[in-house]
Amino acid sequence: MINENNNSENLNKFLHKENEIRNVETPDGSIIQVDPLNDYFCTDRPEVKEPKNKVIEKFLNWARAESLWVLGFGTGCGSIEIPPLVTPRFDAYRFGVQMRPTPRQSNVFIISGYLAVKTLKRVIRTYEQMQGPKYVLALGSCTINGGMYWDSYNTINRLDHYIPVDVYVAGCMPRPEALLAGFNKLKERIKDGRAEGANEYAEKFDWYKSNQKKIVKDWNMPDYNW
Amino acid sequence: MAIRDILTPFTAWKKVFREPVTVKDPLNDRPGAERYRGFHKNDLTACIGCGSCEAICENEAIDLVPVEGIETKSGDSGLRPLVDYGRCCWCALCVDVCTTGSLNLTNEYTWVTEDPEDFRFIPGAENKPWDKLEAGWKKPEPNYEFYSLKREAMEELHPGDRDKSFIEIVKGYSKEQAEAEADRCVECGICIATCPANMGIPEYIKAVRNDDIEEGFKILYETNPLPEICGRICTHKCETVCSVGHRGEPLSIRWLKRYIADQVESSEYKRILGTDGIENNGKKVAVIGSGPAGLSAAHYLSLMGYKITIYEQYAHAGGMMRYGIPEYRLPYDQIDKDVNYILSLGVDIHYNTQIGKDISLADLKEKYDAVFAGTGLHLGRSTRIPGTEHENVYQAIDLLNKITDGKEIHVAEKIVVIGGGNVAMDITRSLTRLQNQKYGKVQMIATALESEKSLPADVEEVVEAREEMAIVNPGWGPKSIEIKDGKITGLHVVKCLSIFDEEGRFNPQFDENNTNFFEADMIVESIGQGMDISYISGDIKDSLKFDPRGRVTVNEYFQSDAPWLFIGGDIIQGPDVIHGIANGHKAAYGIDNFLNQNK
Amino acid sequence: MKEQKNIFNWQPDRSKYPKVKENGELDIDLTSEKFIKLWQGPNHPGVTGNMAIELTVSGDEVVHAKTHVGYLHRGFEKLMERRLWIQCFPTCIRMCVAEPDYNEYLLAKSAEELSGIEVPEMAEWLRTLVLEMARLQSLLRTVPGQAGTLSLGVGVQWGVYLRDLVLDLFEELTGGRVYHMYILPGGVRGLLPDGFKKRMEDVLKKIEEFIVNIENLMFKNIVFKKRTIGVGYIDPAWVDQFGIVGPNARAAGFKRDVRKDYPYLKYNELDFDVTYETDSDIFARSVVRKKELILTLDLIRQIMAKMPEKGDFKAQTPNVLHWKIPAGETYVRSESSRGEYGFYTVSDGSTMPRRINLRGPSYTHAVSLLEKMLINANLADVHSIMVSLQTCPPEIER
Amino acid sequence: MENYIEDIKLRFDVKDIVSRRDNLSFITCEKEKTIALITHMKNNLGFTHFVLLTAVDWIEDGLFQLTYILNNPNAKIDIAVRTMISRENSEMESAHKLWQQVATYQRELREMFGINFPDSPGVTDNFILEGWDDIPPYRRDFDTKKYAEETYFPRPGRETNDPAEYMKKKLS
Amino acid sequence: MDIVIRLLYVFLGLFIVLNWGLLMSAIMRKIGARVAGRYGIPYYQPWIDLIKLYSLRDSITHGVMFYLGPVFRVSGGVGIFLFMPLIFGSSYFSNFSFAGDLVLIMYFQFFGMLGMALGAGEGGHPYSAIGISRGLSQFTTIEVPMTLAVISIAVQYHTLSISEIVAAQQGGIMNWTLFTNPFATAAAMLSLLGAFGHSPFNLVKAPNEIPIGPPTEYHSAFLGVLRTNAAILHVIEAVLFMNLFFGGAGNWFELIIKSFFIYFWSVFVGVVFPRFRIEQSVQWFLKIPLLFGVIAIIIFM
Repeated sequence: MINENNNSENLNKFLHKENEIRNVETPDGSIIQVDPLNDYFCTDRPEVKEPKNKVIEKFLNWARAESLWVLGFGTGCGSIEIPPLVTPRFDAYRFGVQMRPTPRQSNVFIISGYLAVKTLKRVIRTYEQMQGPKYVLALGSCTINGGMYWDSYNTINRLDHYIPVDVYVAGCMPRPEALLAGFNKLKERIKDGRAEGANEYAEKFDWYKSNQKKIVKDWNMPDYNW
Repeated sequence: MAIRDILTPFTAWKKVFREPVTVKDPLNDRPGAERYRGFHKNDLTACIGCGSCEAICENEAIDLVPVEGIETKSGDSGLRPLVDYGRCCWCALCVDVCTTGSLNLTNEYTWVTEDPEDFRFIPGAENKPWDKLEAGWKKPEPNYEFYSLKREAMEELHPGDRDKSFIEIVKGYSKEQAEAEADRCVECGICIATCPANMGIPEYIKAVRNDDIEEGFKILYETNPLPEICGRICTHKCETVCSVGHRGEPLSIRWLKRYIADQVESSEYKRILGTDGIENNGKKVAVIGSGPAGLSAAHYLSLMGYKITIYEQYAHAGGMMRYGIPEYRLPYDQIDKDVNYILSLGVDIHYNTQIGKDISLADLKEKYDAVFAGTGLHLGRSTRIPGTEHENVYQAIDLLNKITDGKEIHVAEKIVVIGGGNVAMDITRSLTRLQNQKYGKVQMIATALESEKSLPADVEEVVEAREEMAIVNPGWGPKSIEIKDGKITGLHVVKCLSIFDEEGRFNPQFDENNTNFFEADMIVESIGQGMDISYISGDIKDSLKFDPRGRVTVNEYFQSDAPWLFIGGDIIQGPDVIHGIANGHKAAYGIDNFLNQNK
Repeated sequence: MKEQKNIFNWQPDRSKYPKVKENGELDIDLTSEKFIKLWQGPNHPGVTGNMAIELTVSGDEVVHAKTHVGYLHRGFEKLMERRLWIQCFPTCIRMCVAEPDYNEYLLAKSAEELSGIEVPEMAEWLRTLVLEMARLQSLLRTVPGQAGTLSLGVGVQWGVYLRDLVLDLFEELTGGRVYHMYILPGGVRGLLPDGFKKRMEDVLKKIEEFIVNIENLMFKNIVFKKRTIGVGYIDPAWVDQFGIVGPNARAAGFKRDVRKDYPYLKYNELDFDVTYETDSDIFARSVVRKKELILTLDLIRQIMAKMPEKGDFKAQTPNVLHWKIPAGETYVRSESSRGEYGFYTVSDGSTMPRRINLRGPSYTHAVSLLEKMLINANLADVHSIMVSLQTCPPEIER
Repeated sequence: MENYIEDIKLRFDVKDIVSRRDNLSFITCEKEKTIALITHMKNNLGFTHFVLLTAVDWIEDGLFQLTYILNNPNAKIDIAVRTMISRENSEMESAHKLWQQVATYQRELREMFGINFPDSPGVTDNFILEGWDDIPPYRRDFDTKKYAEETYFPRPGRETNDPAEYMKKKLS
Repeated sequence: MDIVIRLLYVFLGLFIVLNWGLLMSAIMRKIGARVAGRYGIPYYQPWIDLIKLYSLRDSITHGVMFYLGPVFRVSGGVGIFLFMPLIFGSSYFSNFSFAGDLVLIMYFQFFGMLGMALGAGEGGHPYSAIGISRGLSQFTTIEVPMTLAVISIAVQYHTLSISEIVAAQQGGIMNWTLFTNPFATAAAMLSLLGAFGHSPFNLVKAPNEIPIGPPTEYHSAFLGVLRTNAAILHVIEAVLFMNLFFGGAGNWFELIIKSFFIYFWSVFVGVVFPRFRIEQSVQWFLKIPLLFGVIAIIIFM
């Protein structure tokens, strides 16, 4: 857990102006305080979950690494290489990589390339719905520094500003083999205990939120499933 | 029917007995295809850092950065492409556009890392596992180019038509030709630094392409006040470093310059350049010699508002450009076009006035605020072999001078020219014309110390000389001139093995056993020119410093140790028009600085 | 809707519900709490790519549908306005990841048409080959994909494997696996590698075997028939009204095929008939696509046989770094595996295009048509109706 | 092709007729008559297939060009109808009654160019963008590069050198 | 026998059944993968998946029923197990089977489903709710032919005790219910297709449409419990059918072989057929299997 001091320090450090807490006058004349970081957002803050003791954690990490459940959410063009990956040619199931249809059951989020702002909103939401420890695999140039769409008004340039990323795979788009290499790297990282993206997200939650809110201007979501 | 529809799907089960088609070890079993567009590799020694790859990259994925161990030199920017794999899309347009062919893609495609900052690298400079790979995308062959590698052919007079007359050989580009030639430019700008005058070459080529002659003309005059002249006889060092020339023929930068200048009527000059009504600032500068350096200095100084007076020893302006270069290469009316414009800026010129004889340097110092001396190299050098004192042994520079003035000169039936430079070719070709006019045939041998490959003359000069039936037979060192009965019969030569010793000094080695004899009744020496700076004398001379080769020491603005005296052009930099122009331009700034400091 | 005569006709006729008002709107009150709103997508394994459908369901029946796109919007048309013509090529191919080659071809064709460049014969053949290969790899995914939506995953896996073999051929020929960057203005980027024809033939043989297998697995499958016959009916009257093109129109009995109607490249030298069906339901569309697959195999064999061995494959263009295309506008089209795929290109005579607009078949299929078709559909059929239209969201929003 | 153009010329005041190919011509019609023209083409001339509707921003002239491309599937020809509308308060009559899909095109044009089509169903709904508060992005005066650089944190640390400038600096 | 010993054997049996269930699911997935032309998951994958699921750090909950759902489901599965005689003639592995155990088992089959319904409903996800409503309606119709088949057997053997039914089938393969009462077997085996949730009757969790139906919101340890239960349930359902129709098992080897083939039956069909819509599958169960069930009853009435 982050203590209060740390929290406000973080806020001051990373806050963009439009996300500062401020007083707003309502139509009927009363003054209310608005905290953009928390007000339009409906889940609790994520919490840091400390790893268990070393030996057990090592074993659990091994199990986590060998059982990677990937969310079937094709966010960009890289998702065209996911079907070859899980079908006879490359058969990622051999390596413990399995596709899951719902974020609740998935541990690995493949950001397959560019993210339009509209998708980013859903990606953040989906990422937050996943259960930790969770990992993010970023495919292609677009997630690193904008790639093809570096000057587009509707795609983000750097994924690591919005969600923590574990492994990057170069390519536009990366071949399934490169993706498998990415999975190997991810496994290595998990087994080393370095893949603590979920905790990082919780620690720097305000920073991430502030970045996210800077570009996602419309936080309204339908109140049914999403 | 329904039963069949229930049963047939089960035939799929026969696949269960087949071996799976899965790739066993996908990470190692599957190299990319022969043409696969994987990661970049670059041959750093072949690359010249022209930046075409950066220009064509739609993602701004390529930066040009300095690399340790790569020096910036003429024709090589010293920069190398850095690729950002956070941007790259592996389209390989950079490979296809590469002017040297050094940049290629390999068929390696796996790069996985946890740190996104890793994905920037300089191909070739950082050891990457794929640097050694052979397979991968290379520029397709043949006939696949993003820009034409072939020059637009320049129309020239047929050798048979030109070898009797002094009519200009090169006809110049038409509009279509010029635009097509200008279109080949990749706008790298490698040429700019190589050009002594740092002309904005890509910009004026762009102006040609856009058919915006006035803009191009303005760009020319920013750095070069003699475009008509330079457009014809510039030594075009720019073309030797042109990046397009690495795989094909370099751009005809010189002809494009000429094209621009040719398109503009002399009456339009002032309007286009906006040089009407320059305010005079009341200061006066004298310029000695109306060669390229002097004219350039006069031009830029008068644009700054100085009152310029030029002292010219001959009857016409132009210096070596007029008196050293034959008319078939540089017609006199084109010299006049450039010179007249400069004179029209309010520059006074005194013809037939030699400094040191008609007026002394000290007088000039009194009368003017500053003096620029660009007197050039007008003294021919002699080989000093036995027999050179004979009357039929001439200095090329004197002959050219006389030809220009229209004086009758002695033209023998058999002539040998000693020397392999451009001047030697000029005199060779001038004399072939005269021989042709006089005898109807050519018996002309040009010989030089240098071997065929290292001839200092321009290649086209040599080629054209041969087309005009002169024999160019290089690689021989003159030994002696045979004189029988007071008449020259020929030249003994001996094979030259090397010219420079290991330390790079002039120290020719000969093979004494391999000799030759060129028949001749007239010999012309053209092995270089010397300067005559006898006009610098007395106190002034004492206040100057000289380097071992007798040249006056000047600072970067061509200011000598006598602060009012600026010296530039051939007498400082050696014979070259464009250097002279650059010197004059720079000296103009120097003079401006000097005079403003005094204020 | 077409009457089903066999005993397996369990498609209830619900076309009278919900009632339609006179102005064309549905006579239902979506705000009454009788209906559930459901979002399918964007994070949903069933939708064809990153898009969403907002469904209002009454029980299992959809009463209102709305397509939401924009999740893949990158602003290509804007980006290309600030890129050189040559730089548009790597950019434009990414507009549709399933068959990028049509983008390359159409942009190259537009540029050539506007600037009057003649393309060498060899390049025309190679372009035809690449376009047919692109269709092949796309169909290998979508033909079994129709059954894949109904959880018949085996066929999909076979198909994706064979598609991968075709991608290998692409890799050999073009240097790219998915994004080929093969067609450039003036021609293409290379000849066939050695032994390519033989390897192509090997793959084609495997695909023929696959077609037999998929015929047994899908088209003679009782459950597949029950799920698709009579479902997702497109009224032939809608074809012009909604701008339906390609296999979707052909399944409704319209023999419209750009390859035949407006022959481009070498299609007028190839011998083929337009495939069509008349039932206009999901099954008919699947059959049309299967026939297309067979036709594509045939076309590739014809191309391979008729193609010259060697020749110039690229005409010299002006220097691409500052290529100005004369001012003018044009519309060029080609037949992608989804239907008419066209580029409307405007040049203002500068080095960059003034405007490039893509007319993708999904633009009409996935928005106005899908919204119409889903009304009265069963919730379980939504996904297969969507896939049967072969929608591709990136070409809607670009 | 000529017959169709002649027919149109008889009834409508069209200009700038450009024949791009045998089967593709561009004609320009004034704003008020455009819908009438395409209605006529659809109903009487057999141009039943609507290919596309899009806009081109001629910011220099202060105009939007709307292009309706219509196709006659039987005669196999296309005619593109262009019409110029003012960039200020740009508005155009809706054509959704002729083809239902046109409503989608109009929704997009409204969002990306800011051209309004009153009466077009759902024209004000978000189509592609969400929460967009800048000028419509397809307009020429919207600078996407500047916007992207200000908004999306490009990864820092890149710098490049112009070879010409660098060499001048190094060699002089 | 001492209750403690008995319990020990029950746990031993549970352990074997659980591990066999996990292994069997891996084998089945590998076979399915083989038809598609690939290798599929490693044999040990289900164990790792379970360890991982139980060891996830986050596990958000939607309320009490969300917890109870998997618990109900497990009690359904374990409940069937507890009253199911595994090995015929073995007093150690006959668990707590008693005279009327068949009825109890039929009840437990439904119990798990209901528990799941409650928990998934609490999850709040509309897809869960849709899945549940589909699941319950399909399961109800599955039960009809199944019950008819069971009644037919009960009438045939005049008992409701599984052990006795198994005993009645001993003495040669021709004594199996499969041959003595083929219509009941057919009805039951067809309804088994629905019970195992493979195509064409898996619209309940259709991952392509309603991402995976009832367990949409279940994750981490909850999902681990559900998966553990599924492993047990698959084996135990197969064992039930083995006992009722295929002569039971005299030893563990026989049990493994027979349960494997019974489970394989649903995979065999599932791999090559797409799925029915819910009303189609309901109609289907109410047509053909029901017909068989009715015939089976009529024959033995």
